[in-house]
Amino acid sequence: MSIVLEARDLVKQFGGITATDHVNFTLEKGARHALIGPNGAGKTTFVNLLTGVLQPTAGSVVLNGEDISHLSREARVKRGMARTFQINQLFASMTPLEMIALVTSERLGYGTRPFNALDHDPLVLDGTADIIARFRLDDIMDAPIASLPYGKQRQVEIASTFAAHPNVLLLDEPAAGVPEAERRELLDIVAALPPDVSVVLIEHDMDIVFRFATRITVLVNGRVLAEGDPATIARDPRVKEAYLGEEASHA
Amino acid sequence: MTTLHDRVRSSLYGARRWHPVEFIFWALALASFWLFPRHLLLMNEIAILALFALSLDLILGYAGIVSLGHAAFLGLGAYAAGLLAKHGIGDPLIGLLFAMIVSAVAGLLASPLVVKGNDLTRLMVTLGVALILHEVANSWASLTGGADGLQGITITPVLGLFQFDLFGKTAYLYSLSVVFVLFLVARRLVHSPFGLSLRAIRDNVLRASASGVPPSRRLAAIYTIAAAYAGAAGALMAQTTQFVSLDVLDFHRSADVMLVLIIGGPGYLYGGMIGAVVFKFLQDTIAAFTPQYWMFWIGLFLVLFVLKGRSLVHGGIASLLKHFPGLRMRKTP
Amino acid sequence: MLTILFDGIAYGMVLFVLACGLSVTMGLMNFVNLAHGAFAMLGGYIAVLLMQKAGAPFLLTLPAAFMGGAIVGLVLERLLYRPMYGKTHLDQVMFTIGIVFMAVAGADYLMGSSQQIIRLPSWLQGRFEIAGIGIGRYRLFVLCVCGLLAFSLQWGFTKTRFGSRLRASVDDARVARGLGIPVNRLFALTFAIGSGLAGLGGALGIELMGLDPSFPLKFMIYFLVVVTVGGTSTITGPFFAAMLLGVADVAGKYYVPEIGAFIIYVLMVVLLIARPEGLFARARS
Amino acid sequence: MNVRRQVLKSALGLTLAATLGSAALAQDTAKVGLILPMTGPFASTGKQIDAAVKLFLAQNGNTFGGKKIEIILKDDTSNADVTRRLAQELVVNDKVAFLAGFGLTPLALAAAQVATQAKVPEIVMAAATATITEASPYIVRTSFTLPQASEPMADWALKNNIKRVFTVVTDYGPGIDAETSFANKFKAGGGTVESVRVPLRNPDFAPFLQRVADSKPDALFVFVPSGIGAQFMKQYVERGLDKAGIKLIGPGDVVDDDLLEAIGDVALGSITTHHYSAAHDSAANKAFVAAFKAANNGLRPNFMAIGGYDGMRVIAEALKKTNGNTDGDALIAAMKGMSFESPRGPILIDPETRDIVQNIYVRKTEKLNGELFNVEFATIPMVKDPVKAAKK
Repeated sequence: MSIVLEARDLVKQFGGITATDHVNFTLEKGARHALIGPNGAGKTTFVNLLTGVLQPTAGSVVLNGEDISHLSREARVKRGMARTFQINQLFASMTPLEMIALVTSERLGYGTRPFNALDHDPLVLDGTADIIARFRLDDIMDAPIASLPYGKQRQVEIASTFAAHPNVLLLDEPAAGVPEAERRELLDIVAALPPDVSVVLIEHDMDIVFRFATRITVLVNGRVLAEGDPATIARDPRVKEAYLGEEASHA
Repeated sequence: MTTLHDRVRSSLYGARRWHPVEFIFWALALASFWLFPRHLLLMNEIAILALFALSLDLILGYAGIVSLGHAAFLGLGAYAAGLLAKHGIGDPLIGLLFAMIVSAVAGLLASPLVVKGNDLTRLMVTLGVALILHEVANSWASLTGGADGLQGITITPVLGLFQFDLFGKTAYLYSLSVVFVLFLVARRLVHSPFGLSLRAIRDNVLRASASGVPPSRRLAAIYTIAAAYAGAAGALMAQTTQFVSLDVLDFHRSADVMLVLIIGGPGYLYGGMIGAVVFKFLQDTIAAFTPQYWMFWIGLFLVLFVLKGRSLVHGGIASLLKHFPGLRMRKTP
Repeated sequence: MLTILFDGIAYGMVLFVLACGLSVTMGLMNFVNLAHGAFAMLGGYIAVLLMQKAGAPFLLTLPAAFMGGAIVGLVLERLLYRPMYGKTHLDQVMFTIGIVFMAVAGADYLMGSSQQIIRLPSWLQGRFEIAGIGIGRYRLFVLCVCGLLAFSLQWGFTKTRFGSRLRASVDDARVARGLGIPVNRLFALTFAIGSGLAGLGGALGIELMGLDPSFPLKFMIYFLVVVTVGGTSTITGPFFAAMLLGVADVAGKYYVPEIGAFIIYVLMVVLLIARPEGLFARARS
Repeated sequence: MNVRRQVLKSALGLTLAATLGSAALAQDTAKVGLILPMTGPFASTGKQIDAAVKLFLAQNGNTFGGKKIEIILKDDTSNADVTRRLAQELVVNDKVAFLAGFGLTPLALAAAQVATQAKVPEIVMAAATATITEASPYIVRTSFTLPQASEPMADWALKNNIKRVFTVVTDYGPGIDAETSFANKFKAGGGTVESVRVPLRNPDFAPFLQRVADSKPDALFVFVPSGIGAQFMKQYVERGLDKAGIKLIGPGDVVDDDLLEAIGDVALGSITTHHYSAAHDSAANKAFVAAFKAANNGLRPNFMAIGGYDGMRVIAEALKKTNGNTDGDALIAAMKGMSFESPRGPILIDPETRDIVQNIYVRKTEKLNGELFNVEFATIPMVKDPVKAAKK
């Protein structure tokens, strides 16, 4: 299997604190790779480094063989890496349709065309309709995003991310904050992501992790503690101690 | 699938469709020419202010860039058009184009200062730039006439046919035409993929860049375009009055246009125009009552408006607009 | 040369007293108060009225100007400003510009549009020379008063319980509330003190800056420069910013009068580009 | 404050009367559009002129050459764009026969084109930059020009053993006019001049005055708009320039009669050249000052008031000459060469330049009966504007 995304010796320091400590990470094509670890382990920081929200102190990020460490966020999106956020980041004034049409037109490189009409372009229409159908948003596509329930907003978040047609998708706690009733639908959507898309999943919920993941990396205190397939990780005593132990003490 | 495809298309089309109210609005603007022949000069000022507010709407209403110094571009445009006319090229359309180019270049140069930074920094930087330009215009008296204003502007007839007259007939029709054309362009612009990406940046920069939108470049682009629009307003001002004074760069211009846009409501293009009508009408009425102290009343109006009246006024406009999908009012950033 | 430095520092001191209240309130409530100058103008007019109508001695008018600014600040904060805290910066800007307009027109109506003139007591008039440096008595007086004020403010801000609570609230109002600090009351008090200081600055500044109804507009930019350059979380930041501004302004006008008027604006824009968070602000992650 | 209210009330009354009466009396009235800054930093100019115009009509009746004069007062807030629109509206909608007022140079210039296009005489009652009358053939000035007032100062200074002068002027049209005309004349006479210009919105004169102090000239030549004269004078004294023996000289704006009391004793001893002083010793002036004070709660008329007063007289005399013909060209022709004895002394409207020719007086600020006045002690008779004279 080929490697689509790689982090090499990634370091991030905030003042005196090292949030990411020489992390090496590889994502294989088509993988469902879970990133787990206790609170404050540096998972979101790591994703922010991958996607360019933060600039690393040292180390590099390689996407499809290209060093993207110094590229802007949007340039990384253009190269096929998209993400969701732990807390929904949506366009409050838009409808789901508009948001998805926007991402689609950006994917097609239409964003610099000041005089095009969105509804005139078959590619935009096809792409948008495709995402709306795939994520079953047709009944809410004209409602203002701000008026939707949280679970639906989460769905829009993932759908709009997917509209960028990523080959690497980073999902930061996709089920966080979603009520139990709407959770199922959301997880079905995640499960239905096409197999050629490689997914990095940050998740706390071990049920979800073990249901989806083909590979798991455990981060503790900014360092990679362990990496392997789910069965290996589940057996690893260090993981149990560092991670599950903390879970236990929380409970 | 075809049905969804069609629904998507009609939904996207609905957002940019012309509504009858819009036709009525422009018809009224034209009809005013015959309805209020005594007030053509005032109406000309309204049209120019509306264009200036439209320019601010492009950056504030659509891209979320606050500015306390938008008069910088108005003034640049006015001086550019005025100087061109003074030095022999009196054709209004060439002057208009020249002013827009000059202001656009200035906007492009200034854009790095505003695309980064938070609201407060933007407010200060824009204010500072406008004040600097004001000082430049004041000090560079050999070019601008300094505090005495730019004299000796002669504008040739529009298209070689319509001479600017004392009644303001040509002035109003000329300004209104320019405003209308630029409005059409702006309308097209905000409903394009580019316009949508501006709203994305305004709503959420983080998500915008995660959706592949490069915020800095898009903001720089719209800032440049808005500067050109403000420059056009300045050119209209210089050409229809055949005079440019230092006042075009004054702070109160920037404050007024902000007020105008806020009155009408940002983010749906008509806000600035409605606001311009309301503002000038208020100014004229109040100034007739108490010439000395109209500033007090406009201040009171502002305070009450922000404290209470906004939801009232905008609630009214919004509920009116609810029936017109193309004119949805956007929330201010 | 040293005389210019001295003049600049005196000028900067007044600017500091005028603007420091603004910087703290801006930091505390993240509230953009463009109307700060109106409180300064109020203080100035109180001093003028007391001296002209009641024949009060100059020194007595200073505390009166402080109290006037503080009381009006307290009342306005409670009645008008408080609902504005949650609103956007844009709304706050519009709102406070409205207040400025009202203050300008109101002052014009009540006091007339001309420059106000006060007569200083004779011991504050004139100047003397020390080692070749010409020192205006009044400027020395201003320097002492404002220096003392700056010193006690810094002390109050860093050493007292009030100060530490204030600093905690500026850092993070939500956390401070959680810790049981009465942020609203703290803010009302700070606002009152800030407005009072503005009033005092307005009274002190009549001799140096003049006083007419356009005062709040004319000096708005100066205050904002002090605050944006100095940052909003300390006393020392605005203090040094005000000194810098005062000296740069005076020295610029002395040495290169041709471009003297530009210096303050250019300084501001350059500093804002270089340090958008303010010259002395702590880095925030 | 009472004055203010009264002025406001009467202004409103007049405007109202004007609009109501306009339709019925269109045939026999000649309207005068009076555009003045009634608000803002130059409101005192507006007040003085407005009061003087009213006084003239009250004293002389309002019918001249068979036409009843009607004043339409408009406030341009000293904003040139507003001036321009008001002028245009007055011409187009109110069909005024005269435009008058104009507190500042940019305001007068803003209306010039309207005057030309509409062929309506524009009577400039205050603005004082030399070039104004060249902006339109319909402009007539009844105030003064700064070179007119400044050049004689140079002569006086040279004669009185002043060799080195430092000029401090406000950086706009009139200030630059004052500086250049004075400096040229003074240098031509063998003196040396250093100059600095102060920005119009300048809060603090300290750095500029410090330069003067460091340079130790024989005299300080100053022009600032009258409103900020007081501020300037105080800082001049505070900086000890008076004690250092640096004389204060200049055109009379800085010791404006209207503000002289407020400036106080610091003004004592200033030597200025100007065309009008409330202390001018003539029967006509005494009557004028007394009447003006009586009508305005004791307000002392200043050089703005005299410009407004004589401006009205020029309008009235022109109407008499044309027998009520309000054709602009006829009126201008009637005004050219007009001369009469004003409270300020004899004046003449130069038939070539339409600018005013008048005596310039050298005055010293002194205390008379406990009040400060600019007491005239020398006269330079019938001075023409030197800038336009030099161009010929």
